[in-house]
This record gives sequence, C-alpha cells and structure tokens, in this order.
Amino acid sequence: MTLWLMAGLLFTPLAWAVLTLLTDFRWGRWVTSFGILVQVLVSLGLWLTIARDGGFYYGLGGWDAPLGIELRVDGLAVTFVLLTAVVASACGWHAGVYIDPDKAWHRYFWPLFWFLWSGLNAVWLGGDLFNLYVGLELISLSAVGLVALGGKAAALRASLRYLLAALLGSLAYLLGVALLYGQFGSLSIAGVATLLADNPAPAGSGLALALMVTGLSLKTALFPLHQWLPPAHGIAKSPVSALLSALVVKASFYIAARLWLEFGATIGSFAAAQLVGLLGSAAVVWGSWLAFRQQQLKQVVAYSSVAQIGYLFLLFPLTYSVSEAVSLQAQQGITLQVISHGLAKAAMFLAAGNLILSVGSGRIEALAGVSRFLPFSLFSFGLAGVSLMSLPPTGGFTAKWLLLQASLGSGQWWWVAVLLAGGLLSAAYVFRIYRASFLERPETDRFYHPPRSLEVIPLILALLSLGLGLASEQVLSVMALPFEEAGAP
Amino acid sequence: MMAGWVRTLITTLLCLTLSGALAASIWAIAGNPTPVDLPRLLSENMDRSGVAHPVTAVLLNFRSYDTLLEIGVLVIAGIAGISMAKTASLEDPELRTSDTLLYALQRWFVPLMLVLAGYLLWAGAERPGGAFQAGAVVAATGVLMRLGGIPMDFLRPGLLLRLGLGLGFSVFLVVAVASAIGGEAFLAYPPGLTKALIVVIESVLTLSIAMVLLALFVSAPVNDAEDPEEGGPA
Amino acid sequence: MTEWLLDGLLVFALLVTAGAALFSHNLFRAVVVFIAFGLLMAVAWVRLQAPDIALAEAAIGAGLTGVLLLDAVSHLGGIRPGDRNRGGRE
Amino acid sequence: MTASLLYALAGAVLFGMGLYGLLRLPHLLRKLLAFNIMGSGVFLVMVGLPQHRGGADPIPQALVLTGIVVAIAATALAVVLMRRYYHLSGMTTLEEPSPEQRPGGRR
Repeated sequence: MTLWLMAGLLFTPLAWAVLTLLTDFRWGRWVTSFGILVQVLVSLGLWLTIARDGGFYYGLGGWDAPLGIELRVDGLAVTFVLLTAVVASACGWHAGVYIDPDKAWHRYFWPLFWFLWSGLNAVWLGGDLFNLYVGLELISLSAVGLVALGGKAAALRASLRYLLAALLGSLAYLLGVALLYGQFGSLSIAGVATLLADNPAPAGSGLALALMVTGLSLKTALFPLHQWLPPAHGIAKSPVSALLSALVVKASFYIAARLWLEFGATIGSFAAAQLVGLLGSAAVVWGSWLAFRQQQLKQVVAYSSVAQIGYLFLLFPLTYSVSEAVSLQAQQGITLQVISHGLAKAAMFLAAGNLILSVGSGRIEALAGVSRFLPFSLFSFGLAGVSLMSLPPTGGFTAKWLLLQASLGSGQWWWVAVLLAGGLLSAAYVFRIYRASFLERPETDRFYHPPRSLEVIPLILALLSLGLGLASEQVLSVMALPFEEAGAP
Repeated sequence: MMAGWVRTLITTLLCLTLSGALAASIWAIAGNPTPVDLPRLLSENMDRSGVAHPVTAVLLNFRSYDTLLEIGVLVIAGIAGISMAKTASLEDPELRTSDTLLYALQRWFVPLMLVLAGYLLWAGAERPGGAFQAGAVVAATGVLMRLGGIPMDFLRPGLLLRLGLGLGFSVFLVVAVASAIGGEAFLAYPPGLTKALIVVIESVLTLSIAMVLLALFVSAPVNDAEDPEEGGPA
Repeated sequence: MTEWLLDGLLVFALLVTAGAALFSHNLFRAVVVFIAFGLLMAVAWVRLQAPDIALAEAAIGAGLTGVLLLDAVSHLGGIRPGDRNRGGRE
Repeated sequence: MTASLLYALAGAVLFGMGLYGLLRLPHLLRKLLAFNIMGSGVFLVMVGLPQHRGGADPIPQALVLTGIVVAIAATALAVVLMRRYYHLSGMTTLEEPSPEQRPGGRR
C-alpha cells in the first residue's frame, strides 16, 4: 500500500508531464484535473499513513543508503507534500481558467507545471545530497521555463536573471556536496549526520556547509541575494507567480533547514547562526519597506515574499545551542510560517491576478473603485493579508507566537523586535492596497468580471490559511518530532 | 550606487578569498581518510548490478532515480526551448549552406558518426561509453546534417517531436513502475532481466537525448510569439 | 617526473584558457578558446582515470556546447565575428 | 600530494574565476561561459578529491556525468532565452532600460 502511495507521489507527476506534453492546452486541462485528483488523494493517503504509523526510509531500486538513493518519509516531509498538493492543485485549477488556451505555446504550460510538481515532491522526500541537487535543478529549470513562457523582453530578462541566480546557487550547493563526499565518502544526509556525531567536527566541512547554505539562500532569495525574485515573481502569470512564491522558494529553504538541523550543531557556529538570522531580519524590514513603495500590485506581493522569507531564516539562530524544547518550538513556528505563507501568498497572487484581469492594469491606482464590484477577490486578498500581518486567529499569528516564545526561551530577545516590526510593516502595505481600492470613482461598473471559479480558488486558500491557526495543534501533532528521525524501518 | 572599480575590487577579493579557502579546505580534507568506503561497497555489489562497467551500474542501477530526474531536466529544457521556436517549422532555410566541403564531409561523417554512436551505446555495459555519449554523438550528427541542409521534417514542433522528447523518459518510467509490480521496489529490476532492461533503457535514452539536444539547437532561432503582459496593453 | 610535468602543464593550460575565455576582448575568440578549454578538460578527465567523463566532455562539453555557443555568437554579436567589441570588458 | 589533488585544487581556482566572471562580466554569453567554467571547477573537485586517496572512484564519476548533462540542458535553455531576448530587445546584457522604475532597488 505504502509502495503505491510512494509511486503515486514520485511517478505520477512525471507520467502526467509526458502525457500533457502530447496534448494541447484544452486537453491538457482535462488530463491535469485527473492528475490533480490522483495527487491529492495520494498525498492525503500518505499523510494519513504517516500519521498512523510514523515515518520510514525508502530505498529506491532496492538499494539502501550509502550505495543507493534513500528517501526520507517523515511527518514534516508529508506535511509539505500535502501543502504542495493543495497549493499546486489550486494554481493548476486557476491556470486552467486563467490562461488563454488559444495561444499555441501555452500547451507547454502543463508539462512544465507537472515537472515542477515532481521536482517539489522529490525535494520534500529526498534524503540524498546529490539527488536533492537534481531535484533542485528540475524545479529551477521548469520554473524558469514557466516565467519565460510566451513572455516579452522584460519577462525574458527576469527569467534569465532568475536562471543565472538559480544556477549559481545550485553550483555553490554542488561544490558543498563535493566537499562533503570527499570528507565522508557518503552522500546520504542521515549517514553524514551519524558520522558527524561520532567524529569531532573535522576541518574543511565548515566551508562545505557555508557554501551549501549560501547557495540555497540565493535560491530562496534571502536578503541581500533577493534581487532576482521580484522581477521574476512580479512578471510571471499569476498562477505561476503563486506557485513560485508559495512553493518553489520553500524547496531550497527546506534543504537548507534540513542541513542546518542535521549538521549545524557540530559544524555550525554561533556567529554564523546570528549572521543568517540578522540577514533574515534585514529581509523582513527592507522587503516590507520596498513592498510599501511599489507602484505595481504584483510587485507589492513579490516584495512581501522577500520579507516573509526573512522570517524563515530565524530558524538558524533559534535552533543553535538552545534547549531541546526551544529548538522544537522554533522548528514548529517555522513550519507553520512556511505553510501559512504558502497558502496566503498563493491566495494573494491569484487574487491579484483576478484584480488585474478586471481593471486591465497592474498599477495600484487603477484599483480605485474596484471594491464595490469585485468584493470577492478583494476579500480573499485581504484575508491573506491578515495572515501575513499575523493577526489572530490566522496561521501566521500562531507561527509568530511560537517564534516569539522561542526567542524569549533562548534569551535571544532581539528577534522579538523583528517579529513585531514585520507585522506592523506588512499591515502598512496591505492597507495601502485596500485604501486604493476603496477610493470612490464616479463611474459605474466598468470592470471585467472574471469567471466565478477564478474568484473562489483564492478565497479557499485564504480561508485555509486563516483556519490553520485554529487547526495548528493537529497539524503540528502529525509532525510529532519535526526534522527528527521518525523511526527507521 | 558604488563606483564600478570598487565593485570590481570587492568581487575580486571575494573570489580570491573563496578560491583560497576552498583550496585550504580541499587540502585539509585530503589529509584524512573517509569513514565510508563507497567504492569497495560498489565493487562488492557489482555482480548484482547486471552490467560489468561500474559507472553504468551506478547511473542505471544503483542511482537510477538520479538519471530518471536528470532526463526530466533535459526534457524540461527541450520543452522550454521549443515553446519559443518558430511555430510553423523549425527548418530555417537561411542556415543551409551550399559549402561543398561541408557536403563532402557530411557524406562521410554522418554514417561514421552513427556507427560510432552505436558502438558507444553497445560498449556502455562493459567499457566506457553509454547513452549520454552516444546521444551526444547522434545529436552532433544531426547538427551536421542540418548545417548541410538535409531537411529534417520530424523536427517540426508537432506531435512527432514531442513524442520523441517524451519517449525515452516514458520507457524509463514504465520500467520503473513495471518492476514494482513484479518486484519489491521501484526501479528494482527483476533479476535476470537487469541487463536487458538496462540496454533497452539506454537505447531509448540515446534517442531522446539526441532529440532534445537537437531540438534545442534547432529551436534557438526564435519566433515572434508573445503574450501581452498581465494588465499591460493588449 | 614527466607525468607531473604533463599534469602541471595541463592544469596551467586549463587556467589560461579559462581566463582567456572570460577576459578576451573578442567574443568570438572567447568561445573558440572555451571550446579548447573543453577539449583540455577531456584530456584532464583521461588523466583522472575517468574515460566516461572524457567521452562525454568531448562530445557534449566541447562539441555540442561549442556549436551552440558559436551559433549564438554569430547571431548575438553581429554576423561577422570580430566586428563587435562590446562582448569584452566594459 | 597526488595528481588528483592537483586537479581538485585547479578546480577551486576555476570556481573562483568563474564566479568572478558570472558576477562581473556584463555580456550574457560571457556569464554563460563563466557558469560552464565554474561547473567544470566543481566537477574537478568532485572527482579529484575522493580519488586522491583510493584511485578511480566510479560514483563521483557517475555524478559528474549527470552533472554535465544538467549543465548542457541549462546552457542550451539559457542560449534559447538569450537569443529570444536579443530578438525582442536588441540587448545582450541584463541592465534595466529605465532604472527609475525600481525605487530603492539596489543593483
């Protein structure tokens, strides 16, 4: 049974990528909706299995860890698999209505979409350093292809920039992998972690970890390496932007976090952890400020991603040489932040796409008067904004509450200032858009009204992000011990 | 805004420091023995891998999941490439040359290179060689043919090209799933069939790799297809 | 001893060709030097007892990448090689 | 010190050179050359470092083969994007045509 669930996760996205390659956009939509159904069921099934039986390792091809590639299926991994299933199906559904089916090149949307999905699943479950590199490249190249699809000069410039940044990040990561292999002779993360626990931190591996984390931070767009993100996320089509902001940047962060939690205690240092946390805080402040200053609606949302990503990097200082309980709190807070930001940001980008579609312009001023005629999309946008502002009872609030407790518990009170400032600043940019849309215009309804299904999807996502705060107990309990060994088979 | 030379200086220093630190780390790591002896583990398991050449065994048996995903990366690049190609045909008459030297070369080279590709593919099981090298040689042959003006109608971005792009990948996938029905895990080839399956996979992969690389080469000339930006002038 | 000489020379040549590919003023020449770099890499792989990579590097790294880049240079940098200096350093 | 280690050290230098090129050279094709040189540097470290001790090691060799194929896929995709970008904008660098559109955006 588990075997087939694993197969569903790893191979159906790949199979669907090939199937949709052979169809045109309209047929691809039907094929995709079937695939989405399968993926959601399989992800849910695996999640339930893990919730019941606990995690396990899965050796592909019947070969176990040092020689073969092992997958690590634990509570955290399946939670992210499930998050991917929710967000990606919402984006796929939205894209099926949103994207013009008559343009010949849009038929390539679906294969790229499915390859992206399979890359994400490969990364969440990956337990092998080199395999994660291939998974990252799978994600990056399909994301770049999606940004560039049918784009004009500006979109191509953004995608080229994105591609070069992503390739540089992957190479830095790969160099770290090369050093670790030279050091330990093994590529399995769990194997290297065990070896590290036995040996005192050997010379040379510090640089390996630094290279890997730096490369992955570049791919996650940590300040000051974030400059490729806003153009790419701002100019892509809205369902693509939603996928990129909600899921793609999280994949590289997830690997960085796994590496830090496995290796950081032995080869990390207090200064490095504080530095990463400082950069994350700078991202929160600077990203929010830039989001406030943007003139284009989607640029606001894109810079807001830079800010929200900053919070994630507080994981590094809050788990370094602190007590087990504080570390667990920080990990849970970060996990909730990943989930709630994923849901909220996808909702925000999809709603922004609807708004832009209705007013026919991407500028914020153009939103004037839209509140009377498109309350639905605006409402979803606002709900998602509430989660970003971290007001109770949203998932964003619970996440920041846990981080707050972890900061105080570890004696690193200075992060509290960041958490508070970030919430206030995000309120500023969300309200700015609200104010623009509530400005009265004398004219009557001059807006294009998108199909109802386009408006429902972001609403569902925003409600989920809201509800996450109420259901966070259940979500966190399934992850039981996040990032921990969940019982080898 | 920093002045150009300041940024150049900073970048130079950064790169020099990095290279130095890297060299120091390599030197330090090289001094210690590795705790895991993976090459020995590999040679102990070679007789179960179905092929005699260790690199092929790693690529197509021990770490076949890497290879599967890697072909995925290649196919993605191919898809993104042809999504920007001239929509009617990938044939570009301007590129044809009437060079007699090239024409003469090609009459000798094309069959020779195809034979070479076949040899590389066949040798892969025992000696250096295999699907990637063979695929690259086939692609190079295609580039040569194209430069020589031999029409290649199958390279229209039609169903045939897309079928070719997906073929190697699909066969690999089918084998992966089929092996799970009979065996105990994905990508675990049933014993006895290992060699045959690896050869089949390698052959179709050669074709697909060549097709992707050729499509990317041929699709580099671009079309005028473009979307208006969201919210921009239609 | 001769082996060391060979390896030393090869590494030196690798670094020089890499530098030339990056910093030569003429873009066309840079790509040609880069192809030479690829061929030298293939020799380096033979020296590292990796004939598989050597084959792949010669076919993919030097051959296909080279053709791809040469083709791109002729389109991006004006049709005639050599009449465009913008490709170098500012 | 063995020959393998020499190549690994050369890989470290190549990585640094490529990094400089990728960051500082404006022309997109140069950046692509720099990326490929960086990649070669990484591959040399990957094979050279483990082989310093025990002779030929097929596992990193297989990884490098995979890496080379990924690199050519990325290179080919970048070339297609660049040519289309050049076709549409006539530019071969990533500079923004109008910097005032990005308030506060540091380059």
